[in-house]
Amino acid sequence: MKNPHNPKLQVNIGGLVLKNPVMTASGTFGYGEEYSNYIDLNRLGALIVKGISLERRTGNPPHRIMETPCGMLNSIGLENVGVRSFVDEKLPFLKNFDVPVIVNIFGETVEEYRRVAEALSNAGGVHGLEVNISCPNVLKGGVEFGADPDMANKVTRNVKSVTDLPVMVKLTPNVTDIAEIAGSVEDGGADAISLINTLKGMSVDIEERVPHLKNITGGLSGPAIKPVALRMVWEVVNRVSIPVIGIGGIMDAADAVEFLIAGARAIQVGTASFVNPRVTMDILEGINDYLIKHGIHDINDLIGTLKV
Amino acid sequence: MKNPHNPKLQVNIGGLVLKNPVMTASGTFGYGEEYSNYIDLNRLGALIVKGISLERRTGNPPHRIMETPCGMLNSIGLENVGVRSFVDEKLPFLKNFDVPVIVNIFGETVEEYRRVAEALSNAGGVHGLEVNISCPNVLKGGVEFGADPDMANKVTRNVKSVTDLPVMVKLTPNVTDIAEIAGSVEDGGADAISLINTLKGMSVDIEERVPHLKNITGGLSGPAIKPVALRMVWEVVNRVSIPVIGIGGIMDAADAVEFLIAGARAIQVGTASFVNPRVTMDILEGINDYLIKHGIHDINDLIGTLKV
Amino acid sequence: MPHKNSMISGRIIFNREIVKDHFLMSLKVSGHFSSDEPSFQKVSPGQFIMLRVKGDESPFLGRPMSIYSLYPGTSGLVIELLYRVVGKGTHIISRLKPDEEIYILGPLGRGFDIFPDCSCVILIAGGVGIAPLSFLGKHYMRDTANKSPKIICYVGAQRSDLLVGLDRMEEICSDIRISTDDGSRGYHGLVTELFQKDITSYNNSNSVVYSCGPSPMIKSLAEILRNQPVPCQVSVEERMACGVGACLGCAISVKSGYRRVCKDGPVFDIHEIVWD
Amino acid sequence: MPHKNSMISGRIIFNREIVKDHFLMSLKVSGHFSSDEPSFQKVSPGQFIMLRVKGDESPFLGRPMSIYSLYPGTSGLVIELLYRVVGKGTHIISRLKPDEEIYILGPLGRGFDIFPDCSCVILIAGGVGIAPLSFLGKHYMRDTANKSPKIICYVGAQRSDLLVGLDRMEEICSDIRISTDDGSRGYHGLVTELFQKDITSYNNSNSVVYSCGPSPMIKSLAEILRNQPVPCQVSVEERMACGVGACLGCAISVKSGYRRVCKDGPVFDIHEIVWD
Ligand SMILES: Cc1cc2nc3c(=O)[nH]c(=O)nc-3n(C[C@H](O)[C@H](O)[C@H](O)COP(=O)(O)OP(=O)(O)OC[C@H]3O[C@@H](n4cnc5c(N)ncnc54)[C@H](O)[C@@H]3O)c2cc1C
Ligand SMILES: Cc1cc2nc3c(=O)[nH]c(=O)nc-3n(C[C@H](O)[C@H](O)[C@H](O)COP(=O)(O)OP(=O)(O)OC[C@H]3O[C@@H](n4cnc5c(N)ncnc54)[C@H](O)[C@@H]3O)c2cc1C
Ligand SMILES: Cc1cc2nc3c(=O)[nH]c(=O)nc-3n(C[C@H](O)[C@H](O)[C@H](O)COP(=O)(O)O)c2cc1C
Ligand SMILES: Cc1cc2nc3c(=O)[nH]c(=O)nc-3n(C[C@H](O)[C@H](O)[C@H](O)COP(=O)(O)O)c2cc1C
Ligand code: FES
Ligand code: FES
Repeated sequence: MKNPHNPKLQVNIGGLVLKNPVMTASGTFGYGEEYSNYIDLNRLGALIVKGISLERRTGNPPHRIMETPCGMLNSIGLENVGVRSFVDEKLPFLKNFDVPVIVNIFGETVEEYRRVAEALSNAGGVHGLEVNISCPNVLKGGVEFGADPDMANKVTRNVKSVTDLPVMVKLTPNVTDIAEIAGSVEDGGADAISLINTLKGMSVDIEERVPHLKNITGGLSGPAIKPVALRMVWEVVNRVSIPVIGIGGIMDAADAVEFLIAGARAIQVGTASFVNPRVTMDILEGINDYLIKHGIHDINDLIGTLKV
Repeated sequence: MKNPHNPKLQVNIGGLVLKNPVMTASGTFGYGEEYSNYIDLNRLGALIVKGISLERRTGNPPHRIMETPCGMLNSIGLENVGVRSFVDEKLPFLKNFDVPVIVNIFGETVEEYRRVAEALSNAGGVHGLEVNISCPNVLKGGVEFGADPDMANKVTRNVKSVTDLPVMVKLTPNVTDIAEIAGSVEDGGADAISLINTLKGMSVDIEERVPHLKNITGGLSGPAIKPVALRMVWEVVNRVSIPVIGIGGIMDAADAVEFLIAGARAIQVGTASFVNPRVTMDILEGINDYLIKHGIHDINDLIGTLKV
Repeated sequence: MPHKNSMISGRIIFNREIVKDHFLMSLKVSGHFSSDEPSFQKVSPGQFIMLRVKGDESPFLGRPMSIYSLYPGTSGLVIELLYRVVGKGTHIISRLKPDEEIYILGPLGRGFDIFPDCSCVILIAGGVGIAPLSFLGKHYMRDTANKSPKIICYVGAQRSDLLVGLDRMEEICSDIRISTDDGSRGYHGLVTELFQKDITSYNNSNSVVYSCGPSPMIKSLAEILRNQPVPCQVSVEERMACGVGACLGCAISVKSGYRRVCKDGPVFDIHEIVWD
Repeated sequence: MPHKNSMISGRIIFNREIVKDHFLMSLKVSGHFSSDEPSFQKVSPGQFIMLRVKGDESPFLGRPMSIYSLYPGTSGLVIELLYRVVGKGTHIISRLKPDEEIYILGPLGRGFDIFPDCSCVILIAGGVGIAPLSFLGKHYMRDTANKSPKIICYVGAQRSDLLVGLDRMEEICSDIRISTDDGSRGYHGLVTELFQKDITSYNNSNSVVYSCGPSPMIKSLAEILRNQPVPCQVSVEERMACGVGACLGCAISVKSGYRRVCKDGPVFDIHEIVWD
């Protein structure tokens, strides 16, 4: 990126300025360490780590994943080290890099969300929070927070009330009206919205006649879900005025550009990193090439330019 | 199927007895004629024709389709000849065959649904109705009937009140709680439930910066959606006691068997027919082979045998 | 469990790049045809086939390709296709090697109407649009051998090095007129302009015009011929899923409403088409 | 737009079926390694790679394969894999021809621990599980050349015609003991039973056991060795997505909780594993 004629790639996500719009999606990039040998983490727009909860979680029993047509199912069960160990053991490593670290957080109660947010805001070295509301609400009989506009709003307000960090709320696609949820999250004070999380799916082993996942169902990710993700990003962009981050099946720069044109201010790369650990760098370079080829000097001149 | 040792493939769908569980999905098999040169229609468990409305519909302007990873988007716009011409011009051809004809119906008002159902019940040569409730309700500002449990229930009751034909109601997957919709449809008197219809999606031409579909969004079908379809079939099977018909991304016999094991009493093949006009016959033979290989004498002994 | 598949396959005889990004593929048709399904025994120029790479979910849908030529080979029929690599599907197809198999569906669609009594056949080709017109031209030579009409071909391309299919056209046509967008060969400009210059020299009553090429070209040809009584048939393109008229995905807007390019076309009367 | 891809490719030297459904693939490793990423310059037996077919969405995920052998070739490193076709991915991989390229990621995971002072190395292989053990055996021959330990190998297969990798094992082992489920060759029964008969003849204090094969086999071996002090390391399998420890998809249950087969394994102390 030496060339002065290179396009400007900088984007602003609710106060958080990113050197480029390419982030890693939570749960698909571990705690950053796992990929630090494969790519230069400093080149990422932002690094989003695995979802963190108040207490350590051991996750679901195996099998946890299965391949599907153009995608995969996972039921990791939000395994993570818990916020304490994250701050003590994982965060220090990330402080060696010059990349914004965004922590994906979740809880089973509003209170849990609030306390994780608090802990991370005081930790230092955390540049933003991404609130995963596709988590089952134990008090509400396990319905996802993200499926209920009021709950989504409440979680957002509570997290915002305890942190000064930019807060992006990550939506679940398993809802009837994504724009409605987005609206109530915006009303709750979110600085940005990211979507989509995984689509709930299932697959069956016809020889054993058991589900391929021990948990029976899991989250579908990968190129298979890209059209749904793009549609939901489009619907949300048309509803809210805060920045939207596009996620879902992005495998190359062309996919990323689709989301940007549809109005996403930035994008996250998830499952693609599994099949190519360096894919984020390929996407970054591909976006740059696209802008040059089309004579676009600032990526913000591309964002939201879909002609309809 | 001469061999006496061949497994029994017959299934009963809410009073409608099918010689085998392999049906064609609405909108993917035209009016039957289009594929009659490629396969012996008499070998199908049932033939479901393109969705029929009260009046003829011209459909959406092109482009209407686009390929996506492991699937496709369509926004045909429910183009059809209308119930009158269907009965006069399309049905006679189908009467030459010994295959149950199920007509997929839709309307923009409950009254329209009711009148189409009436017209078809009196036509003769129609063996069942499949009610597509993923149609926008004009009186309710275009929300899909299928997204609202009460509306879904109301449409079902109204159709049932005017016909003696077996009525299956086809659900849209673009909802938060598919089981709830299924429950209210069962309460409405449905004889069976079929799912899923297409997932709402979108795709963008990054060179022209326009949506690939003139209609902007369209319905996603094909293997990409199979895991979502299977999960929803599973959720519905666990909720209702009427027969469930599995639809979504079925490309071969193995896919079909996944749905049967999950509890689907029969399956529908959609997009797969586009890539292979004879695929329904391949699937039928493949299911037969699977049953023989596993020593299952009656397909009903396979249905719903998922071990969890 | 063995994945059964009853599709017809074609075995690739050769598949070579003849001009930058333009490939000539020769296929031997094998597999069983059910008696009443469309058969390659009778194919009319302008008809097409759907190509699908074997045992592969990507590209997912078949790719429509006009029949460039078709003749009985030593063992079974031989089909030739002339195609340009534009995206993912054609790229993958272009990598297929001799002896590899590919699924084919066809012949599909309604081909060009033949006017046996016409004395002058005018072919207007843009890029690979020359494929079906070349097949059509050969057909006119054969069918109307006794009183064979004069066959004139206008061929347009971006640059001289992107001109394809001229060799065969020369065997067919009494006259070939070339245009290139950059003037690197023949007339400097659009092929439709070149044709327009000559138009008065043709006798509308006994001539017929056929064309195939990019939409903008067909559209300007429609303009040029608006008030001309000469019959003109064009082969158009639209994205397809089924290729057999079942999905209604390949709609094109004509005066009387929407038509299916795969079934009612791909050949249409140019004056029927509604341009947006 | 050109789809950039920075993955490392291996070029296939050969990929041939050596026993029904069992293939031996030889790969030349090309492509750039970033300095600090895992490199094939130092590989330990038991490590694996992820294979992914090029430019293809199906199969979508990489396929983990143990390194069967690795040596410097005329131009770059040569990696050999021994694999069995069980499903879609391995089927597609088995169709790759010489000179074709395939993406590879690795070397990955924690290999077998080497016990330099042990005097007796016992390898227990089930089916293609022989691959990493064969690599390990060679390693013991080389590394401890001076006071090379006795290497004994137990090899189990369903039928005699499904035995693979014996040729190389013979070069490595002083003693090979074969069992087949159907008795068509060697001991009639499970390889673990065969081993159990001999167990008393081994001196636990200076022996070490390594095993790789189907889970039921590993499980019964765990039973057999429960109260034996002899160290036993096994290479286990679980579905994988990332292969680098990031997705947590390949969890295996051990006494202390869940571990990642790709990163904390694939080699584990057999007594650590919790069977359900
Ligand atoms: C009746 C008919 C005959 C044709 N004959 C020829 C021929 O002889 N030679 C030739 O080079 N091309 C021909 N085409 C165009 C050819 O089908 C497309 O170039 C090809 O489908 C592009 O596929 P792709 O994956 O490379 O491009 P992509 O852009 O990656 O394809 C994406 C999707 O759009 C569809 N698509 C893209 N462009 C076209 C197009 N122009 N027409 C129809 N569908 C398209 C593809 O089939 C695919 O479903 C014909 C098209 C039609 C409809
Ligand atoms: C560390 C490790 C080393 C291995 N080494 C070898 C080897 O040297 N030789 C060999 O033949 N096989 C080896 N395997 C097993 C091999 O990875 C599987 O046989 C292969 O992934 C099957 O893919 P498929 O598409 O043919 O089967 P499918 O059943 O179609 O695969 C479906 C999905 O399940 C996964 N899967 C299926 N079976 C296994 C399995 N046993 N282990 C892990 N994932 C599986 C696939 O990777 C894919 O994601 C190894 C597995 C692991 C984990
Ligand atoms: C293995 C795996 C683990 C994931 N874990 C999380 C998580 O902890 N928190 C979260 O918000 N999303 C999680 N996701 C969802 C991804 O961040 C992303 O939203 C989704 O995978 C869609 O993007 P993709 O298609 O690019 O993968 C996970 C996805 C996968 C595949
Ligand atoms: C081109 C096309 C047209 C369709 N038209 C209808 C329709 O008229 N009525 C309906 O209920 N479903 C319609 N569907 C949905 C299919 O019947 C089916 O539910 C869906 O495609 C999922 O199955 P599949 O993945 O096997 O295609 C259509 C699907 C396609 C692809
Ligand atoms: S492609 Fe299906 S109707 Fe033309
Ligand atoms: S495969 Fe991703 S952690 Fe092991």
